[in-house]
Formats: sequence, structure tokens, C-alpha cells
Amino acid sequence: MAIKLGVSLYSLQEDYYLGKLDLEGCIERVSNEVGADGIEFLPDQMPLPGWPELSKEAVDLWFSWMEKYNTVPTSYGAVFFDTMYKNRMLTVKEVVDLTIEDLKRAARLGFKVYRTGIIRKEHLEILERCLPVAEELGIQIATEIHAPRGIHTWWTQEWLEVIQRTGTKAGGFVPDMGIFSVSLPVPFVKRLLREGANEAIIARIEEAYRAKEPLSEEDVRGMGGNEKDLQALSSINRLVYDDPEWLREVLPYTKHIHGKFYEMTEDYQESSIDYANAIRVLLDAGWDGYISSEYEGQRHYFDIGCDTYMDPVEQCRRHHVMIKNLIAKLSGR
Amino acid sequence: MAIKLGVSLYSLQEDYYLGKLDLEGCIERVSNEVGADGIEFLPDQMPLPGWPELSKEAVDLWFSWMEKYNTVPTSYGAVFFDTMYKNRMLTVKEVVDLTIEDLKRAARLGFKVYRTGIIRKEHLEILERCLPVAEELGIQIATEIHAPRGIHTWWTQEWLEVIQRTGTKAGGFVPDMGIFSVSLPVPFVKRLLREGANEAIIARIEEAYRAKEPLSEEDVRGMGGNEKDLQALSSINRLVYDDPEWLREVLPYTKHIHGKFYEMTEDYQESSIDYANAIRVLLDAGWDGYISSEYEGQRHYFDIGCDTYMDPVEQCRRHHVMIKNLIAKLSGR
Amino acid sequence: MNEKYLICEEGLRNVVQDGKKVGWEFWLRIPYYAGVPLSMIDHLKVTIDGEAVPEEAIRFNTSCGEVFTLQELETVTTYRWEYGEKARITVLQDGGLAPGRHKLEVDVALRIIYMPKGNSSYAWAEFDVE
Amino acid sequence: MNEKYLICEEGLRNVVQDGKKVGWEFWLRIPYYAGVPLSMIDHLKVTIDGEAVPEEAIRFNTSCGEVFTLQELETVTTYRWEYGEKARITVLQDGGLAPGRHKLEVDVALRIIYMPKGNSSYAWAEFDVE
Ligand SMILES: [Mn+2]
Ligand SMILES: [Mn+2]
Repeated sequence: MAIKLGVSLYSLQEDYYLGKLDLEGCIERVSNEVGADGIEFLPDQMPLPGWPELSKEAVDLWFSWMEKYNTVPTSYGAVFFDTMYKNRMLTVKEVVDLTIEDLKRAARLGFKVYRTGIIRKEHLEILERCLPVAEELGIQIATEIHAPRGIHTWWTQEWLEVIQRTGTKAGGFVPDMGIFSVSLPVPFVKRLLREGANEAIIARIEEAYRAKEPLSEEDVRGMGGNEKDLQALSSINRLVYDDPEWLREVLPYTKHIHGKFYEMTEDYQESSIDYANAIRVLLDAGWDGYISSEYEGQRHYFDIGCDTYMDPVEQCRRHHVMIKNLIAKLSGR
Repeated sequence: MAIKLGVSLYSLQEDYYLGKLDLEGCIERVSNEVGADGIEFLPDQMPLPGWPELSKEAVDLWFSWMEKYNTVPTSYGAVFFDTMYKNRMLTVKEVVDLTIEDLKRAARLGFKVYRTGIIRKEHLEILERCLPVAEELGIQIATEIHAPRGIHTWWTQEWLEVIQRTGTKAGGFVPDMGIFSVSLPVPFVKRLLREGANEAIIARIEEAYRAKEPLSEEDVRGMGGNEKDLQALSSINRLVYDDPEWLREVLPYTKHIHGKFYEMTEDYQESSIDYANAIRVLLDAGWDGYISSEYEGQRHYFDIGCDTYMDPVEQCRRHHVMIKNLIAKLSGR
Repeated sequence: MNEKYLICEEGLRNVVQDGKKVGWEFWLRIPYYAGVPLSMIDHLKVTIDGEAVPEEAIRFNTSCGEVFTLQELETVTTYRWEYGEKARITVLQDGGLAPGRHKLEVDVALRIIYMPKGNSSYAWAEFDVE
Repeated sequence: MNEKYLICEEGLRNVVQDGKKVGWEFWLRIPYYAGVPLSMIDHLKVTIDGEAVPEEAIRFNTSCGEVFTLQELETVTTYRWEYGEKARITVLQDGGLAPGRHKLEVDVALRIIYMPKGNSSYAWAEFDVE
């Protein structure tokens, strides 16, 4: 199939944070237990030895893992360091220089997609200035389309304008499936309920969100909502539900997708995100690329401790089953 | 002959500072007008384009000049950046990393000697940690033996200890001929006299220095000395006259020498420095390497303006004549 | 972020030098989902038994043994606080902490570009000190 | 060092923006025998007609067009003040300088490792301003 499946090691972050897994361990579990070959990682989260210097030894180590676990590098999760110093923002030239160094590291590690994110207007100029180097390196600079900004916002549209104006082959996007959110993340709602939110009020907040008639603070207070209900409201205001059809506008420049999800049930459902329509568009467009599972639910279980964590590996496995099921069903197989 | 002659572009600094010469112009004048082939330069003084990044283009440009002017790179004048930040000194590791990068640049430009200088105790550890990289690059890390410190001071002796203890082939010295000073720099005395110093008092200060019975401030005041005479006294206290025989202790680790001088007369004399005895030792030891002329007299003519500058190119030419004359005379040719 | 796991289970210990208690220390994980150069630590406030520790008394110890004051951290771009690293935080205080139970509070913020309002995290814990 | 040539012969000029005089500027060479990263400028004091200019009003302009305050310079390691470069120094001052003769004084210091007491240079010049 044209849609390939991978995992962002971001999904396994809590186990790494607490010292239960190292970088190799994460790759091993993705390969052996999720059964996927596409590896996305954030070097600043799970650095190779000596990072941010990248020695030949570190490169060899990386590829030895890729070979050992039968995996391939997909997308490299980069960050901007504009805020390096307290007394000033870095200049455009300084960020360009750092980004070019980073692009080279990504290319040396075999990545074809350099996922970054436009935050400030300056980033458009910065990334445009990096495009020639990216072309030379054969890597795509892809800005993530991520809530609270969607496809029809300047973050996406102005980068699209740069791609089309320059005619570059090295510019693109990583749409994050979170832009098709139909409700608050399930584990977040569970936590709010543990903390005292009202189930009925949250249900009405979510209905109003789906009806595109969002409630106001006054509305929620009028229903007798407490601070936790208001937290649900302010969170839902930062969610995005883009029409999945809009994906077609960016798919020609998209090689990689973030399969954001918050909680997979035992029967392979993720009720917070409209995967069905997104996958339908991808299939219809004949899109080719990796979807990286990006699990982001564990943090909502911190209050009740490590032992009741959802297992991120099992979560990613279920996520892949869901996508495969959708593909099978939608393509009539 | 085993003693080869070159010029440190440091000698031409004022013309560069005032925009009369660029880096290529300096090399051209050394080659065509001094008639020497050995080129020493300080990249921080006369940087190649894009410095401190060193592009392939910049390297090609450098070697195109070496070819065009029939010159060879001798010693690369490096500096330490410990004081990069106002709020702290750089750590040993940070300076090691910067120095390793710099060693690589020096090696790429074809230099065989990396002239640096030990200032803080930490520099001993820093340079020792850089030795393995220098060995790999085939470049010698040479600390300058420069007044106010001479051969028998810790700066020199502790680096000698490192060289002998490690058995490295990549550690050494650049003796600066200024450690054989027999009087204040001639142009400095001329300036002091223009500014009101007393010729007789300065002569007595210099005599006492040569007799190793230095005068005190009280002595000079007692002779009726003024502030300018006292300036001569404090300056002479920072001069060094090492026994030229001591050179033999460091010559086995010496590939390059700084031919410091302050003013060459028309008949090829430099009266402030004991070149005769130093050259005698070099010849007797059969020393092989470059002496880089390092003219440092122009600054003392700033007060009477550019037009009366000594011409640094002519000064270096005369300096080479002096050394050749000494070699001929001392080797009985 | 990660508030529950910021202060590490290693607890609170006195620092003894030449037989004298010269301060105390604890271990801290980063309040973020990645590592950062140390210069991106925007503030690190420490409170013990309800009393704020003077900023000048705080030292950040890197995993490779460098020691920085908070003021020095502002230019430290070449050393990182890695994700999951337990950074040792030392507080210089003659006599250290008295034996017994103490309440430690930390408020730590990083400068992250997509968090324009700053990323400040608060955590507290109680530990017995010998 | 190089005191005679620090202040450049380009003199002193008002800076006009949208038809208004918003400050004035002059050009300065480095008081050293090599170039340095801008963070190594330890201080840059400017005096006009005997009056010290407030530090916050001073701007250092790099040859490639970046503009930094003196406080920002403390972390600017990636841009250099090259040996022989005429750096444009701007002083923000509403109304600029009145036409006529003005006395400019500068005191500039770099942090150089082998000059433990600092390397401070003083220069002055008088110029006519239109
Ligand atoms: Mn994402
Ligand atoms: Mn020298």
C-alpha cells in the first residue's frame, strides 16, 4: 500500500524520561512489538552520543540499529533555538546557520524529511534561505500543520506561497492528524473528571465545539460549571477541526504525516480524531508516505502514577491496527 | 641553508588596519618586495572571506595565492577565546573544542605550526588535550616564548614537561627573539624623547638593565626623571634577556621562530635585540626552520602620523639582510 | 510539564566538604519533552521550608562535572540539560540542613520558542535529611 | 591601542528617519591588533560635548546590517568586529545634534585573555555637523 506506517519515538517519551528505555530500546520496541519499520525521532529528546556534534561513530551506531531492527529513518523532528539567550532573540542569520548544521545532521542520519514548525514570521525567511542547502542534501524541509493552527492559516499558507513561488522541491508539510479533532483528548477528559469536572457539562462543551457554535465562559458558568469545566472549555478553544478535504491542497508537498492520537481503546478506536475522513482523502488522492504514530496521552495519567500508564507500545500497535482497518474498509478490501 | 626566512603579516598590520592593503596585497608585497617565501598570518587579524567558517572556496583562494606568489604557509597565529563572555570564563572543554576547530582550519590551510601562547595554567591542560588531534593533523602546537616570560619560567618549563612526559611529536615552541632584548625598542625611545623624556636618564636605565642591576622608581626620580622616564623604566622591567645558550633547551621542539624587531637602520642594524648570539646558537645547533620577521615598530610613529611611518616592507627586507649577513659572517662564508 | 517527576527520588542531602556541611543538594529532571542548552533555562527558583533560597547560592552541576551559577548559565550554550537527565542542584549554605524533615519547592522555567508566555513548572516534595 | 585611528575620518552625522533627526552616528575602528567576536567588547562609552551618552541609546551596527544594543552584544559571538573595519555606531537621540562643532569622546575596551587588567582605549575628535 502507498500509506506506510511508522512510529515517532515521541510516543515513548515517558519511558525514556524515567530511564526505563534508551534510544536503542525505543527503536527495538517499535520494530519488535509494534511491528513497524518507519522511525521518526527528535534528536533533542533522545540524542545520539556526543550530540549536537555528530561523530562518525554516532552515525555508524545509528545505521547499525537501523539494520539490526530492520527500520528506516523517516522524519527528523527539529526545533528552533531562537530563544537561546535571555538578553535577545537570535538573528535570522544565526538561526539559518544553526538550521543548516541541523539539516546536515539529519541528512547524514538518512532522514528524507526535516520536520520543523513555523512559529514566528521570521521562520518563513529562515526556512526559505535554507532551501538550497536542503535541495543539495536531498531532504525536505516540512513545517508541521498542528493545532492551534490549521491548513487555512498563515502558518501554512505563507509557506505554501514560498514553495510555489520558488518552485523548490525541498519544501513541504507534515500535517498532524490533530487538526481533525472532533473532541477533547479522551485521557484529558478522564483526568478532568478525576479532578472534579462535570461529565454532562463537558459533553455539552464538546457538542457545541462540533456544531461550530462554541460555548462562552458565561455559558459554562451558567450551567454551574467549575474551574475544571472551564479548563475543558479553554482547551477545546485551541483544538482545530479542518475539513479533511483541505488536505488535498497540501498533499502534493507532503511526504510524511503525524498520526497524532491520545488513546486507543482495546477495540482499536480513537474517538477524538476524525481518522476515517482523513484516511479516505489520503486513499482517494493516492498519497504515498509514512504516517508516524504520535501518542500523546500518557501525560494525563501522571496524577495516578506510572503503574496505570497506558503502555505506549501497545497504544501504537492498536493505532496501526486502526489505520490498517480503515484502509481495508475504505478501499473495499 | 637550514635557516629559512619568512614574514609574519603582523608586520604589515597598520597598512591593513587603515585599508591600504588587503590580505592578498600583504602576501604579494612579502613575496615581491621582501623576496621571502614563508608566510605567517593571524587569521583573526586578516581573516579569509567568511571567517571563522572556512569554506572550500576560501581554502582554494588561499592556495591560489600561495601558488601565484610562490609562497608557503609557515606558522598560523592563533588566539585563545577564554574571555568570550562577560559573565564567565569559558570552561576547559569549551576552549578545547574551539582550539580543535581552529587546528583543523590551520591544517586545511597548509600550516605546519600552530602558534599559540600559554597565559593561564588552564592552557596547559587545554593544549595537552588537543595534542592527539594535532598529531593526527600533522601540525605542531607551539607556544610562543615571549617577554615578559622567558625560557626559564613556568610558561615554558611546564609545557616542556608536557611534551617530554607525553612523548608527543605535536608539541613545541615558537621562541620570539624579543627574549634577547638588550635595550628598549629604538622607536619607543624616540617617541618618549619626542614626548619629553631625558636621553641621559634613559641611557642610564638601559645600562642598569643590561648590568642586571635595574634602577628603582626612586633612583629615576632622584636623577630628576619625569613621567616619561618612569614609563621607560616600567617598560624595561617587562623586557627579558635570556642567555641565548638556553635556546638549546627548546630547539629540539622548535620548528619556527619569531624574528621580532623594532627598527632596522639603513645599514641593517637592530640595536635592541641580541641577534648575533641567537643566530650563533641556531647555526651551531644546526637548527632547521623558518624565522618570521615580526616588525613591531610602526605604532610608535602614530603620534606623528602615517606619512612618517617606517615602511614595514622595507623594514622586513632590511631584517632579512641582517640575518643573512649574520649567517654569512658566523658560518665564515 | 512533568511536574510529578521533576524532583527526583534521590531526595535531599547535605553536602559535606572537609568534614563540614557546606550546603545541600537535590536532583531535578527537565520540565519539558526535550533537552535544551543550559542558556535556555529562564529561571530556577528554590524554596526550602517556605523560604526562598538566594539565587547566588544555587549551582547547576552538569553531568560531566562543570559547575555553573545561574547567572553564568545565561551564556552556557555548549552544555545541555538532557531530557530525562537527573541534574544535581547544589545550594551553598553554611551548616547545611538540620537533620529531620524538610519541604523542598522548585519553580523552573525554560525559554521555548512556541511558548511565548514561558514554560514554568512548579513541584514540591518532602524528604528526611540525616 | 591605535588611539589615533579609532574615530574614523567620516566624522559625525545626524541620522534622519522619515524627515526627522532621530539620532547621530560615527565610525569606529577596533582598539586592538585583531578582530574579535562582538561579545568580547567589554565596554563602549560615548561622550558628546562633555556629556556621557546613556548606554541604552548606543547601537552597534555590524557590517552585514544587524543592529545590537550594548546589552545584547554580551551574547553576540557569531558576528565579529574585524580588524580595520569601520563599525558604525549610532546614538539614538531625538532631534539629533545641533548644527555646528561637536566634541566626540569614546572609551572602548575589549576583553583579551593576556591583558588581565583589560584593554581600554580612549580617543576624541571634533567634527562639524551640518
Ligand atoms: Mn505532531
Ligand atoms: Mn612574536
